[in-house]
Amino acid sequence: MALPQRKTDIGPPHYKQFLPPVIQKNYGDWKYHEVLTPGSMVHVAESGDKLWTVRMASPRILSTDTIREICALAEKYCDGYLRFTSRNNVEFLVSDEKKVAPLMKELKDQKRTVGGIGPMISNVVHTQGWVHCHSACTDASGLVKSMMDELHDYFTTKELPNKVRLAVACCVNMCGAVHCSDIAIVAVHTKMPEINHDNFKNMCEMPTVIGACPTRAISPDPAKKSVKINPDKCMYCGNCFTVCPPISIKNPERDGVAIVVGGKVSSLRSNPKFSKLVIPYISNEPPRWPKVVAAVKHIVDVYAKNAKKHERVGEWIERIGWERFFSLTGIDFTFQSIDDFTFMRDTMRTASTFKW
Amino acid sequence: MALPQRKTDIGPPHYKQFLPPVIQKNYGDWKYHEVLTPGSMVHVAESGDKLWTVRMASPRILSTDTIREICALAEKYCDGYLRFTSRNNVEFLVSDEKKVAPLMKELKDQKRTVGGIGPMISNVVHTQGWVHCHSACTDASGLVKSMMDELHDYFTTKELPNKVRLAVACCVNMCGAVHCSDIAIVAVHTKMPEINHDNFKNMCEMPTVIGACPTRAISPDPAKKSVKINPDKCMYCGNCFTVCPPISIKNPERDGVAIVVGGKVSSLRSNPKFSKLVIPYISNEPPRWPKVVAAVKHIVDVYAKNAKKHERVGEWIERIGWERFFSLTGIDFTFQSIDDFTFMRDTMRTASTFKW
Amino acid sequence: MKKYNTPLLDDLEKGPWPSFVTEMKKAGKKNEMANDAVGHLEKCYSTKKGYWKHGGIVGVLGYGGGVIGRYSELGEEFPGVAHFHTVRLNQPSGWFYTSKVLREICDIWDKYGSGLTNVHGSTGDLVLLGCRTEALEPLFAEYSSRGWDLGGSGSDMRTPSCCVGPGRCEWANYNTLEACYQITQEFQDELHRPMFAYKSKIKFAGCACDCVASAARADFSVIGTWKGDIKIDQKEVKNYANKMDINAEIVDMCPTKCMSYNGKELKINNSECNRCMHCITRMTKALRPSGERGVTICMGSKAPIVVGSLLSWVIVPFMKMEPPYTEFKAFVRKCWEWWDDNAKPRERIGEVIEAKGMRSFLEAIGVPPQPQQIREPRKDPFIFYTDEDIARFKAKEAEEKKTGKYKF
Amino acid sequence: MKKYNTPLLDDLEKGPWPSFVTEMKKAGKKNEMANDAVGHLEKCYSTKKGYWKHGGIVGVLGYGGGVIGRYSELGEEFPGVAHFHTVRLNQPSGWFYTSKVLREICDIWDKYGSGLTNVHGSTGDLVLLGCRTEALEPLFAEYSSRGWDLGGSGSDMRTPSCCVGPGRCEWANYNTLEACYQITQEFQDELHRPMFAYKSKIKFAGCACDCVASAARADFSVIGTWKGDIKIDQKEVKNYANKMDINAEIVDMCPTKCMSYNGKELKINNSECNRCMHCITRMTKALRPSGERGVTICMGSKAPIVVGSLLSWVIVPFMKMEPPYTEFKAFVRKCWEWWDDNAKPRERIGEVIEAKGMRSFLEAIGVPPQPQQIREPRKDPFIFYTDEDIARFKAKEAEEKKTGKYKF
Ligand code: SRM
Ligand code: SRM
Ligand code: SRM
Ligand code: SRM
Ligand code: SF4
Ligand code: SF4
Ligand code: SF4
Ligand code: SF4
Ligand code: SF4
Ligand code: SF4
Ligand code: SF4
Ligand code: SF4
Repeated sequence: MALPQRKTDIGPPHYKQFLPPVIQKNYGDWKYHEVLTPGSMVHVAESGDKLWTVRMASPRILSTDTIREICALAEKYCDGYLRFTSRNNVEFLVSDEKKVAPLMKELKDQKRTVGGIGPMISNVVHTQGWVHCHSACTDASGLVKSMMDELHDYFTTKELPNKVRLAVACCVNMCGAVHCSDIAIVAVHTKMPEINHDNFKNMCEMPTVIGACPTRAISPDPAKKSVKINPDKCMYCGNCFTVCPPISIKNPERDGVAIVVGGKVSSLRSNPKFSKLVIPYISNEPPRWPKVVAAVKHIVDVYAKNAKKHERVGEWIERIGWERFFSLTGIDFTFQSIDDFTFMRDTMRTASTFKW
Repeated sequence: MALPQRKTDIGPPHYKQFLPPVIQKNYGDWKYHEVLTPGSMVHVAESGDKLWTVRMASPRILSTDTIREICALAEKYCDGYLRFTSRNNVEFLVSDEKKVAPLMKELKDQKRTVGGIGPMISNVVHTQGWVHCHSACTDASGLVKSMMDELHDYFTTKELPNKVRLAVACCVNMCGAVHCSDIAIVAVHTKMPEINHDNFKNMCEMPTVIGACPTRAISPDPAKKSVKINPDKCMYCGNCFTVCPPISIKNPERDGVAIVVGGKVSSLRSNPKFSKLVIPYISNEPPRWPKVVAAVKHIVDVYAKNAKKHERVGEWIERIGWERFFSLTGIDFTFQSIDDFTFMRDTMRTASTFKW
Repeated sequence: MKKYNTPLLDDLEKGPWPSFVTEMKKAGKKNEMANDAVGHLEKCYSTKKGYWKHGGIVGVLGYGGGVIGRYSELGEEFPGVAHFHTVRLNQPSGWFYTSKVLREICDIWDKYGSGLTNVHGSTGDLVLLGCRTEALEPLFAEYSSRGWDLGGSGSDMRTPSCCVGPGRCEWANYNTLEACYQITQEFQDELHRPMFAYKSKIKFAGCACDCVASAARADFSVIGTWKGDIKIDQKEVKNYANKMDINAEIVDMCPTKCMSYNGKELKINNSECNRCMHCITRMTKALRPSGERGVTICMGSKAPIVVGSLLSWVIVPFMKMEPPYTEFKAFVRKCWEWWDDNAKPRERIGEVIEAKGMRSFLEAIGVPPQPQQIREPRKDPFIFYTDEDIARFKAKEAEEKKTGKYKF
Repeated sequence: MKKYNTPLLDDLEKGPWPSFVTEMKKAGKKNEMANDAVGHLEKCYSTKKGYWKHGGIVGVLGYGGGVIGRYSELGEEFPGVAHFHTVRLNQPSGWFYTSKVLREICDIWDKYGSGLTNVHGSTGDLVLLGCRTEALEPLFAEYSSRGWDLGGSGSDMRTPSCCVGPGRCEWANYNTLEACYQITQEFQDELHRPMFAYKSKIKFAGCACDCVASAARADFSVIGTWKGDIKIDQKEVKNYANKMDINAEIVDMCPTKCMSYNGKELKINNSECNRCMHCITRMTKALRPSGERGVTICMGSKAPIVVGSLLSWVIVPFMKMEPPYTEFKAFVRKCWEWWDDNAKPRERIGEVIEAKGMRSFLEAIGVPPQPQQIREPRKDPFIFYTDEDIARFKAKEAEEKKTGKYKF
């Protein structure tokens, strides 16, 4: 069959054609909302009109068939209108109150996971991992699945002091949200790259490779017509490997993950915050990464028990102090947690006022 | 007359011989103190013994004759015991309550300035200036005298929300306390140094000069056997001038002073803080620097009116926000106040939450 | 179709959370590529190592972005993933769909690719996961003819995204969906043809909640805000008082301490409010912003490579944000122009601002210095002055001498 | 004696604050050097420019520090200041004197120098302001024979100083005066013979009030603290309640919010107190620290050259500090040794720690990593691991597999 005529630079379709009539009518005129259950909420317009939203978890990797199943549900309960959230959940947009309960019931019958609204753990922002990225030191989807199996109560039923945003990145490029998440996992290499000097000169541009290194660890090795790496400076970021195939850094025994906590994005109460390193290394243990899961669960539990209502993880920690976070969680404090990069001076304590 | 035999490495005399008997007896056993007037306080020992302190301002530059006058007062009222404070005030150490009032009276009769205890402005930590330092872009003593003539009420009688620590430095070396003071003055050059290329090669070491520059603005000028300075990078610190006499940077029309605020050293309530730039430039106007004096006075007044009791200047500003400090004081916000040095990224605002 | 033994992945089909493995297998049942992707992934799991090669440059005619080339080192063992490129489809504003168009997207993808998707990628695109180079052109023809275009990749403007905003949220201070749409349309060339030093991302959030994480992940973080009082409905306050401790949960948590509540009446000293949204979100029926609406434009956020992550910095404290967005478009162009003039390869705009100094950037784009841009003023005395600066200071002093009044 | 016309300086004799000009003139009446210093300074004032030349190296035999060489460009016009070196006399701990010794100091200074002093310099020395090179040896002979030695200058240990501490303060957690004395004595060689890469300063403060500004101005900031509860005298609390608002002034200002006051009883949750001293200083009769005493050692503070000021960083959260200060002395030596091995010329120890990394420093001096040392953990993922680190992590994991219990 002949292909249709291609078009370029048309951009995305206009969203308006995808908005249910109730939204078209009340666009920009919402008055308030109420969270009904962790999986449903209602938005009330100035006009009195109402829109119900039912939120369902998604594994983000979706087969076309599953998308079709979701479409079928939307057709049955929402006149085909649905959306996805910025954390990749599915939202069914229901205009008719009577259809809310049946939808919820059918989702339950289909063993779908409904929740994530309010002070909960919602879906995990994550990355490609071994599924698709050359740079990955772990698999993101597997970590997410393992974590959320353990934490799914916090998605479906159990409230926390505030939203807890989780993220996973499969390398230090940190596609996604690791750098500003309540609790996040970043996969790390821990050993210097190896260089295949024979291939270097054909496959790599020396200045690019040298310039790619954040710590200036790479310098020319004229004898080998290649480069050499200073072991005191390399912190295994993999940037050189990204720009130069003969450099290899993957190492099954050494690659692992680190856990960072205390970041946020919203400006409520306190400014956005970066996540900070608390557990520097856990070995990669597919398929279930049991220690990673246990560590995340443990941090969530300690937070749940100690934070005040509305406090995000980082806000709670800043109130009690990082030294207290380490003592409350029992996490070992290691040299890795002490900043030794560009901004070390702003992270050291400059007062004798700390807690024992 | 023959000189006595010199001794070396004897170190300072042991302080014990200079302690009045009441201190020797109650050493380390003080129970509490009470501020009686801004110029006097009493310390009460566990034993019940008391020590009265009367504090007198000093211009720090003292002639030997004035020191002898101070000694005479100490002899008359304190059995010769006295001390100086870490901010260069004189403290008469009185053991006999009956002598306190007569000492205060005689100080008054001699027109001495008594005060500085409690939530006041105490003496100004300052530096050499034109009196003695080659590096000075202003005179520190003259600035201090001019400021304190205006502010002396806050030394002798008027209370503020908390102590206000002032400092003056005559160049960016900032000998003293400018970098962590409530309100401080630092003198600055504002124009690139000039180089006498003919003298350069005889009088300067090229690597030392190049290495002295914090912003790497200096590079070799092989043609002239000298160096050249990049005008986009030079910020007039004078470091090159310090290590190389043929480089001159003093400029009567351009040298001036900047005002920084909000620093502190103590750890009470909040951690020690650096002072921050609020007024980037005021021309040098000896002998009285009237605009500098007016600016400092103005900031003190706005602080006095707006801060809560016990709040230091920096604590007050951090509570209300820097944008509010600028609007309350009416000080122009200039490009100079935006950090463009190494730590810029930590000083920019990362949230839409500010006050209009 | 090859049948792979996948004990490790199988374990990930258990448990309550929806399983990506189930999805991969489901696609694999009908699709050779997806089937091989499962085997390939099991291999990664069992050897704890990835096998994807460095990306190659692939794409559709006339475009430079939108496709990520991907090849496996194990192409012989797993021929279905020998080529396994991803295609980024530009999502509609706010990720609103109808089942009809989603089905269409699926049908085309089943025809040309693996049947696997990411809905959505973390920049916001609808990501089609795995196809061969020769599929790209027909696939693009089919999608584009039905109104779908590619998103960004490489050194271009990346696919803009936005929060649901006025579509379903009472707090939207501007039309995030329309702004996202119009800006994406305006910069089609920049989106499709990489011509920058590096990527450039724009995200639109309707308020300080920042439901699209713009503050952390966008070179341009466009955050809705207002200039005006928070209106209080005291009757609703009373209702909230029945279910929450207003002093503990709201007043004490207000960052500027500009609220008070005496058990009867809630008061806000609006001039000291920094519009953080805490009180409003917790008492949405009682509290509503009022007055002029617009955005704060923050810039520069990004992931940690090269010298640590950045959060976006306030550049324009307030801008009106209304169609046709002329001011905003001009603003973005000016920023890109300066970036282009100053960036080294692979330098994001935030990094260039840091390297060249905020003044150089602000002067170039014509934005004056304002204390709203900073958290605190500089702490060091290493201050730059131009001759003009000093002349201005001196002129002011001369003026003061005349008037007898200082202007600090 | 030359009579200088000094209209500008004369103006600085007016006003309530004691005048340094009056002091200079007073010395100038009897002393040619001081007299010329006045004329010289008037010249600076009238031309808005200093005339001192770069310092030269002058000093006393066997010493490298303690004297700052100073010459004027205008030696012909003002011969009294052609040479105008300063001598730094090492002050006694806490700046305690008797009139007797002060008079002696004055008499010697009148004999050899300008009669002008700084009591004191901002490092703490008693600074004698202005003498000629040839006066240095006799002057030193006279002072040293009477028990006074020189302080530091150049790349040596600078004159240590301390707060008044147990001499007159109820809050001293250790004997600051004795520590300062003994440490100064211990390191006489380091004080007098510059052999470091740059200066090194030590300041002793008895508590977190830090009355000697150690946190901001010392390579070693030795700050007294305690491990134990704050004892509360509730009767005295009542007295304070009569004159102050305890909730507003104390409880609400407590940084850790570990206090409460119900109008009757003041309570402190001591385990959450960070010992900031606010409550204690405002209610000194009611509140007293108790338990073990010692110091927190912070390191590295300095003025802004080269890349901005530093405040001292917590290195040793707690150390006992008792005569003969063996542990502290050994600690300082270890730090200097590492500094010496690693510093470039004119690099302060704080700068070297920053350049080489805290770990390298802590490992060298044998101090373990502790969360008390940091304000917050690192934010970037650019983490160094040694092979031993990973081996240790793996060993822990193996152990955990055995016990079935994780130790994070
Ligand atoms: C649907 C979604 C927007 C979208 O366009 O897709 C959304 C929707 C709402 N957000 Fe959000 N937020 C959404 C992502 C975010 C994000 C972005 C992220 O997580 O990456 C943030 C910033 C997170 C951060 O700070 O790290 C975010 C921070 C908030 C906050 C601030 C919470 C706080 O106290 O810090 C609120 C206010 C609240 O919770 O009351 C909020 C409130 C809301 C409200 C109540 C707004 C409204 O009136 O409709 C919506 C339902 C709340 C809920 O889910 O609990 N939304 N919200 C996103 C749902 C993601 C999901 O599937 O879970
Ligand atoms: C005499 C002196 C120590 C010395 O060895 O010389 C001293 C003595 C006392 N200080 Fe101090 N401080 C002295 C310099 C300092 C400094 C250092 C400086 O200014 O360079 C500081 C740190 C300043 C800073 O943070 O920038 C200092 C911060 C304090 C504080 C904390 C104030 C605050 O709230 O931040 C207190 C507590 C208080 O005020 O109740 C205090 C309290 C005290 C007490 C009450 C301690 C006591 O019980 O004896 C003493 C009398 C208080 C007064 O003067 O108001 N002292 N005090 C110094 C007098 C300097 C002067 O002449 O004015
Ligand atoms: C697909 C996606 C992850 C995902 O699973 O969702 C992704 C995948 C990749 N990212 Fe990313 N990034 C993705 C969103 C992000 C984000 C999040 C965002 O946009 O909100 C970030 C952090 C924000 C930022 O821009 O800084 C991000 C920061 C990076 C970086 C670091 C950039 C930096 O300036 O620090 C790199 C490195 C690079 O560009 O070489 C990178 C590079 C890559 C590459 C192209 C790596 C490579 O060289 O091949 C990855 C291709 C994976 C693959 O094979 O499919 N990716 N990347 C996301 C794009 C999907 C989409 O279009 O919707
Ligand atoms: C006299 C004194 C100022 C005063 O009027 O009190 C002083 C005077 C000088 N200082 Fe200082 N500094 C003095 C205390 C300080 C302090 C404060 C302190 O010690 O508490 C500092 C800040 C703290 C610090 O150490 O960082 C200080 C930071 C500097 C610096 C910058 C050092 C740095 O690492 O950033 C320099 C520059 C240098 O060393 O070349 C410097 C250099 C100088 C020189 C030697 C400049 C020079 O190259 O000739 C000055 C000699 C002036 C003269 O002709 O007499 N002076 N200097 C202080 C010493 C008196 C004393 O011994 O008691
Ligand atoms: S985080 Fe790294 S490995 Fe993961 S998708 Fe992004 S670039 Fe690839
Ligand atoms: S892995 Fe990173 S730090 Fe190490 S050499 Fe390569 S680019 Fe440099
Ligand atoms: S601040 Fe500068 S000019 Fe003043 S005494 Fe110190 S080095 Fe000299
Ligand atoms: S004045 Fe300072 S910044 Fe300018 S060239 Fe000299 S050393 Fe460098
Ligand atoms: S960012 Fe604000 S306007 Fe947008 S969805 Fe979130 S709460 Fe609503
Ligand atoms: S929006 Fe934030 S700052 Fe404003 S009143 Fe509410 S809580 Fe306070
Ligand atoms: S630092 Fe503490 S112990 Fe020393 S004088 Fe000040 S208040 Fe007293
Ligand atoms: S010392 Fe400071 S932290 Fe401790 S109770 Fe008192 S005010 Fe609170």
